[in-house]
Amino acid sequence: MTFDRLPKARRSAALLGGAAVALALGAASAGAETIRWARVGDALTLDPHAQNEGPTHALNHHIYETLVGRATDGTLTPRLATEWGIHPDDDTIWVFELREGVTFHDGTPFEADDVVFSLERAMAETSDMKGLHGAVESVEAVDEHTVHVQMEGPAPLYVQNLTNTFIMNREWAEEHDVEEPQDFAGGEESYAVRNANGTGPYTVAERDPEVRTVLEYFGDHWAETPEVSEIIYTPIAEDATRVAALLSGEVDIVQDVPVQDIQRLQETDGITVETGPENRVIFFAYDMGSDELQTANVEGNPFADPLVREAMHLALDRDAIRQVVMRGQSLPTGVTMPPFVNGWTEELDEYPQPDYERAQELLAEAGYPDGFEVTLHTPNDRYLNDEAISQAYVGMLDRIGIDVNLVSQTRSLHFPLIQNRETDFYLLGWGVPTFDSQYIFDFLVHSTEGARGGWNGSRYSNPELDQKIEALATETDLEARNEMIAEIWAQVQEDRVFLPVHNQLLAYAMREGISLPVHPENQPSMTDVSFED
Amino acid sequence: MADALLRVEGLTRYFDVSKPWLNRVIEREERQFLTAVADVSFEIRRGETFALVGESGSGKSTIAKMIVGLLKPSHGRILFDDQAMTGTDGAAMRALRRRFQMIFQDPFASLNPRWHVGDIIAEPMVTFGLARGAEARREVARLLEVVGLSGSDAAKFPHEFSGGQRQRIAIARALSSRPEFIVCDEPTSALDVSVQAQILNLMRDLQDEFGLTYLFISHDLSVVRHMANRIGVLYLGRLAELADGKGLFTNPRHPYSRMLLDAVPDLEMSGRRRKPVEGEIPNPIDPPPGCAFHPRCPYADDRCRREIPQPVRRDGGEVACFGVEEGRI
Amino acid sequence: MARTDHETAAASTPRPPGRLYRAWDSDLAHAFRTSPVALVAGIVAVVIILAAALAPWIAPHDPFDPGSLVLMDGFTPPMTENEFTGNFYLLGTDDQGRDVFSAILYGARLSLFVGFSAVLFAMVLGVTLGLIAGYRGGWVDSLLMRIADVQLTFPSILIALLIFGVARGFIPPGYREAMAIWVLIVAIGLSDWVQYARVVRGATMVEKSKEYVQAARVIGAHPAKILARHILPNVMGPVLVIGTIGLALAIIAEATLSFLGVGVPPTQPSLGTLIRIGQGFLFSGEWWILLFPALALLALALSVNLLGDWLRDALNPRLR
Amino acid sequence: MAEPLLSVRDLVVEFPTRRGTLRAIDRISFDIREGEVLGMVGESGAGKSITGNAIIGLIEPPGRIAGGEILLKGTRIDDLPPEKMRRIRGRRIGMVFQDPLTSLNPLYTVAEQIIETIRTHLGVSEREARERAVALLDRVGIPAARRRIDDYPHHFSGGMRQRVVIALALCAEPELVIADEPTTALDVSVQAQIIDVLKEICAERGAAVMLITHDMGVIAETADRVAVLYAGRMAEIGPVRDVVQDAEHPYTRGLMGSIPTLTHAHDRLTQIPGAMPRLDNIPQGCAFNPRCPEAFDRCRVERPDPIGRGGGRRVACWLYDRAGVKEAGNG
Amino acid sequence: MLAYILRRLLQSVVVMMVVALVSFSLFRFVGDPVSTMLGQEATVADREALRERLGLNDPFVVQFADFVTRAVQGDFGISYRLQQPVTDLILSRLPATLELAAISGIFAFVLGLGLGVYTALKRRGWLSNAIMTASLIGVSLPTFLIGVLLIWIFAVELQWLPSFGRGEVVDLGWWRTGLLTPSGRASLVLPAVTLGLYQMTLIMRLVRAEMLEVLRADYIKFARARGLSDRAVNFGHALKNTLVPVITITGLQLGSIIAFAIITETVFQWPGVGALFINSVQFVDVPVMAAYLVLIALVFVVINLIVDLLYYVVDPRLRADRGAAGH
Repeated sequence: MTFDRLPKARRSAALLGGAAVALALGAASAGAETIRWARVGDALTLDPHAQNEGPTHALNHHIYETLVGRATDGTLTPRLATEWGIHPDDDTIWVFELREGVTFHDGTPFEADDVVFSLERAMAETSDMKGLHGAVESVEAVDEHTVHVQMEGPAPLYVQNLTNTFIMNREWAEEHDVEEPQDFAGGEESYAVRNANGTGPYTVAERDPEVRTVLEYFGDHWAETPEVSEIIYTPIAEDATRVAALLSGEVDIVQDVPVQDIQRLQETDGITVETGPENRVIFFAYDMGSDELQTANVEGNPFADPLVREAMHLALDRDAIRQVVMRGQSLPTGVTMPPFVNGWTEELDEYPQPDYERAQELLAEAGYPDGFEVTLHTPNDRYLNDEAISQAYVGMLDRIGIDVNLVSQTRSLHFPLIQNRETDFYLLGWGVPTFDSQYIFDFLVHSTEGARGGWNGSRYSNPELDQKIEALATETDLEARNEMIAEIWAQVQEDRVFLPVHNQLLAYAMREGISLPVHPENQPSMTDVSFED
Repeated sequence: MADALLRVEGLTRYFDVSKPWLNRVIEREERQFLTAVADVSFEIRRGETFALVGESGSGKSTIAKMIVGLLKPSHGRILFDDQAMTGTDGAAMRALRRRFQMIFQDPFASLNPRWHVGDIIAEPMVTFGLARGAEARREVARLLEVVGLSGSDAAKFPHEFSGGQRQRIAIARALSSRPEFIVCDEPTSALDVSVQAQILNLMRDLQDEFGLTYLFISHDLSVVRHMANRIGVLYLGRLAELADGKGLFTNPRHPYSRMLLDAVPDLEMSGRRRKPVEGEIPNPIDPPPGCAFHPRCPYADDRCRREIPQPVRRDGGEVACFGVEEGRI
Repeated sequence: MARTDHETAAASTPRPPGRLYRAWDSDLAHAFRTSPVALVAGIVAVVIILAAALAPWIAPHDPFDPGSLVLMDGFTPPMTENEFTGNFYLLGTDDQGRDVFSAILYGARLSLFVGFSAVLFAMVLGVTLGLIAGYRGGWVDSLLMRIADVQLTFPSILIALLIFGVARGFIPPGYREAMAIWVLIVAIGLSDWVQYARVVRGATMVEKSKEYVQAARVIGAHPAKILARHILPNVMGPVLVIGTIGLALAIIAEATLSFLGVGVPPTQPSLGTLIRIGQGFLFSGEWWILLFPALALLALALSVNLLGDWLRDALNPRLR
Repeated sequence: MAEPLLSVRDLVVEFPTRRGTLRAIDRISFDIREGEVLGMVGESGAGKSITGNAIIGLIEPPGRIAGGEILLKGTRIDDLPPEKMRRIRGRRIGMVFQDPLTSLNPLYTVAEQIIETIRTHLGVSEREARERAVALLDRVGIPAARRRIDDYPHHFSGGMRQRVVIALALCAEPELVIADEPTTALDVSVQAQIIDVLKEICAERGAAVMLITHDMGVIAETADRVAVLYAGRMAEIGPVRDVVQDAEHPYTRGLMGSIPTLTHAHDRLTQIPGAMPRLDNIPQGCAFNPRCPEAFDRCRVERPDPIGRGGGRRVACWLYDRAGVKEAGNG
Repeated sequence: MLAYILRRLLQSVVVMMVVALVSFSLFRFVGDPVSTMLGQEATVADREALRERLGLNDPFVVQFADFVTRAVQGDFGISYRLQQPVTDLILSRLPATLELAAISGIFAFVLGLGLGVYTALKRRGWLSNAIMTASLIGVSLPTFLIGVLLIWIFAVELQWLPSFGRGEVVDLGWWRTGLLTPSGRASLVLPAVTLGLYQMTLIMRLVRAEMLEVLRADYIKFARARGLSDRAVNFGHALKNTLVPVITITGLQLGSIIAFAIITETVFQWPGVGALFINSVQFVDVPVMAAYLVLIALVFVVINLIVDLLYYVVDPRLRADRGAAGH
């Protein structure tokens, strides 16, 4: 009665007749496995510099490679660069030694010039990656396998910015007229959007955006041969459908597993779930800098009062959110920083237990014995259970008398509110691709000016702190730098600039017999997949 | 004439039945007009019953609607008690409107099914401010009795009455604004004969009692014969013949009048062999040239096919026929 | 009841039957009393509507009061005590610790409010425009009907989505939340007026030519009065039928909009929002979060639809 | 006397409603002889059309024949299974309805509708059916029948359509044609044409006609015999001249008197007071008794059955009951 | 006839222009495309520069004129999100939606017609009442829930049918069809049923109501009186006359099937234009949204036109060319 629902895997249909069969055959199949991989959204483009966005990078990591990679424990790993470091004579130059014997998919050998070309391309006006390379002055190929990157000043952490900057082939790009990422105003499609020529472990066999992408193992890849030889990648937007596809055996690995389904999936025969923390912290923030709030029913700005902020912290029951909303799939935290990040300490991570009475007292002390009314903005399709978290907090605030209107909307409406400073109180998640506190300070803590403070919806402005943050960028003495980071965090925590909630746990569900470790940036690589007997 | 209550002069009405503009351009067609009423003149004297007879498409209902103001004439004038009704507006028109009323053909459609009978009857008097409240209720009860119903019927809905009773209600409504002139558009054609007799008798009685003037429209010659003092015969929007009641039936002049009389079945069973009527009424959008009746007329000659005959006085009436004019018939 | 005797006595003496009795004795009422489907649907609809209307008085909890929610109560199964708090809930709780039973009552209340208001809005707009178009005819009619055509070009869901977008642009940020429900009503209503307008226009054109309207025109009654007093009552039959079914459709439309991410605030979930939320728990084991609201919606929409269906047949004299 | 073509015996037709069962036809009996024209008159609601529908077995449910029998040439047809009855309809009994505008399917040409009917009943070839159809249309007076036959109904005027309807009713050569108000919807000048065509063509083919109408004039001119119905009951039946000129039933008399005539103008018309009772409110005894100027006690209690009056006349009135209390009238 | 078509075409152009204007002016309110197009590291200046490049700072009239000028040439610009020409995107997604819409349309029409006729002919039967009641379930639950429930039953529990996607597809020129492979056909079943259920109910009810009306028409009675068989009366006469009004409504339904596909496609991850639209809404991909709305309007206009022409074919009364006037 079972219908043949697996013909998609054309090339290895026999293997996919059923997982059990494949497993029974044992390791004989290693190196010739097809993985059907589903997640919520597709890569937006194959052009590696056009979109600075997680799912896009995740797919492109299979096709293109970066100079350095990020291991599942958050550390840097060599990829196209075998060694890197700051030039011993000039702390404004980064030196990269490149891997030898690497070829692009079209057979062209990989050379330093390709790195120069790619970094320059990533810095182009139409590139979405240029923010990560703002401190680069020039790139130079010293020899075939050495590249020097000249920075505007000392940039001790620059290498951290390179984990998602992919290396393209100059000739291929020139041949297809894609020397720069696509300009939307141009009106023509760029060749690189649907075609790729990387050095990655897989080549693109078939690409139907948002429908299905088939990747095949690139036989000339420099690294060890992975167990997965073919990847069929399918985005499935609906949570229920995505889970259903795994339950019905139509896919092998599901990323973005809804938290409420994790336990049930774990209990389901033939399915395993792997979880791990994501390098992303979820927090609330409030406008503490303005004189007046836009949505409050009281004059002045209650959030400017430290007592109110403290009361709000005391009202947040992180354990309950973890327990109920996140079904245990979160790490509650007291700091707006994931544990992977440089600067994280256990002390900072500690969080207070809720104390509603004290919170109410504080509010009364601050002059709001009856509380006040304010609007909380939350996205409903960006983070794990984002809407439910906000909703739960609304209930908690209600208990201390703060009457919150919850506005829940899609990300494209939510984020502009923060960027344009149109919200008093909001939920935001912050990933830290550089794994360093500076990234957080730059965007969230520094006063809004120039390239810094773009996401500082708190309107927090502390000139002293701003100076320290700026100094971080050029401080090459790592110890001194870490001390500064600790100082800044101490101030941020004291001023309660943010109301941290938790770090998300990521969950990958897969059919039994497969293992895939969770990647902190949610960019799993199918080369990491292993099949067990 | 002094005693004319209503005068109609050169009344004409056409309807635009053209296809949409684009069709006309592409199919190269002219605008099309349907002439429902063409150059009709007559007068109705105070206290008389004037009848218009004709078959479907003859324009009799269109004339009725123009007289009561439901349609605007394309040309011509209507004078009610020497006051022009076209172009009059406001208070003067209101005062005029009170003085005439209309009774319709279908007693099932002419009463609003959602209204109480009392409200239906009271509507004209309330609209014209003649009575309201308790006074109106008393008046309604009186009117109901006048038309042979019971005062308590005011609380009922129309669907609780038979066709004849409904027509009585419609008559009561018509009387409620105390009009002088009532246009009766086929008032009995939807009724059974026995009920028709009741209604016709009632209308006669009311006419005597209130000194009413009737314009009586019908296709039924025997009813017209029974009711009318004078009769106008319409054919395709034009008056074919105008005669007093007796004259038309004893001595019809126009060939169409004769034909109509012939078509009435012979209830007396006199054994009279009727002349079979030829043909059907032409399409009014595309009427025949000349006298519209010529294709069916046994006396038609070339002139009839070319020219449109104008009414000519004959025996106190008027006839629009070249045959009669020329003495051929 | 003690009054029965008195009533029998009164009934034995002939007197004009009262309005109530006439309504009870009317063909429509009789048809209703003798149709099992209509009867059951009617009872179900009345029970749900009453329960929803009386939610603040009969619901054990107020799910719209976030302060009263205890997060730790979340995911309590039906008829069971919560493992942490020991609280008991008839139909269990959802992910926020909301009592599902109360949430259904309040949600149904909101859904019905949105549904009724949207239908009313569509009805008033559609009937008014339909009356005007049908009565005036000519260019007014052409214009209105062309607008209706354009509107029909857009499916209702899209229209509602677009109206939502516009509203977001026009309403100042501070008022958006308060206005959300009204925007929803307008969005659903605006996407729905055309069918009322079309039906009323057609019926008005028929009624307009009827003689009772001509009789009113003969005495010079004002067109507005003719439309309101004469024509309107006579075109309301089909309007009510569409309205009934429209109510069911509006409730479903609200649920669908909620699925598409626009709708009522999540802190005040409608029946549709509850289902949208519950849908996420289809595979997680917390079946009650989806099942009960879905059953409530099904019962409500089905009974209203059945009533509308029955009314359509009952009001059609040709099907008697 | 030869066996009648159609014989209706004590026909009862009932319509169940929630307020009780309505008797639309209450014990009506009459015969139609071969080739004769039987007129059936009565006011609306008297049961004329229902009688016609009962004969061809097309009473709308939930209405049903609740009693009596209908015999076609001695064979009962009221209890035939639907399929057998279908073979009689159109083939042996044709039917003409009132409104020619709605009697024809607007989506089919005249040819399609006639040929379909002919072939349903007469197993002839398409070509022959078409020839017959053309001939028939020609006969009923459609000019240029061969050309017009492929037109759609809306291409014809009302009078022409009624001719088409007559052709359709006659195309399988039935023995009886039931014409239900065939001229009511037509103009005066066309009415006579249609009646003439119907009468002539039936006479030619020897088909009997049951002519249902409310128009006494049409009956007087067309029918051989006439039956007068009142409130679902037979009031009077007899040769047309007798009934029209010398009605015996007080209702018939009142009816005749209430018709205005062309020949002389009366000041007032004779009128029957009141209105025909609704079917749910038929008085006890003679249905006509509340309106009858000559009613006496028996009329209010006992229902009169038609009483033979000689010469083929029967009258349902106690005035003519020889055994009755009061000897009256010209009996 | 020609004039008729021309008039409809003129009307259609007006409708399309209005739709374009309305949809275009609405996009300003769905969100800010720029913020979703740039990564989180982008600065205010970056956003402003992109805004300028995209012409979002131009006056509305200029933007609209530009949009219309390019739209009539079939150029809807580049998708902000997927960076491909919108026209290509839509064309590549359209076959999936059209196949889904067509199949569910056929499903809805055939079943709706059959059940409608059945319930009309057997008006008082218990089965008819059961069908009537059961069919209402289809309109008493939101489409998305029906879709999810079908997935749960037929894909997860029974594992008879796929839960998502189109299965294996075959390229026929630019048309990518799933109808030619077994998996493609199997994949079509659940979405088509989900999408068609609502329309099926509507069509069934419409057919039933119209059929009941027609069955009471004089010409049906006359057809029976002529002794035509039940089959000929019910199907030859009644059904054909029923179809005339049904065609119009069904045509409009087909249009809304395409629109309602938004939800079905989302639930079943069906790679059609509806899913594309919803993803675009989230991303404020204005060019795709605009093109989609114009496409929907176009589909409606075309369907309307076809329906009108069909009407012409079916109903001889509308073919005035042979003119009643002459006779």
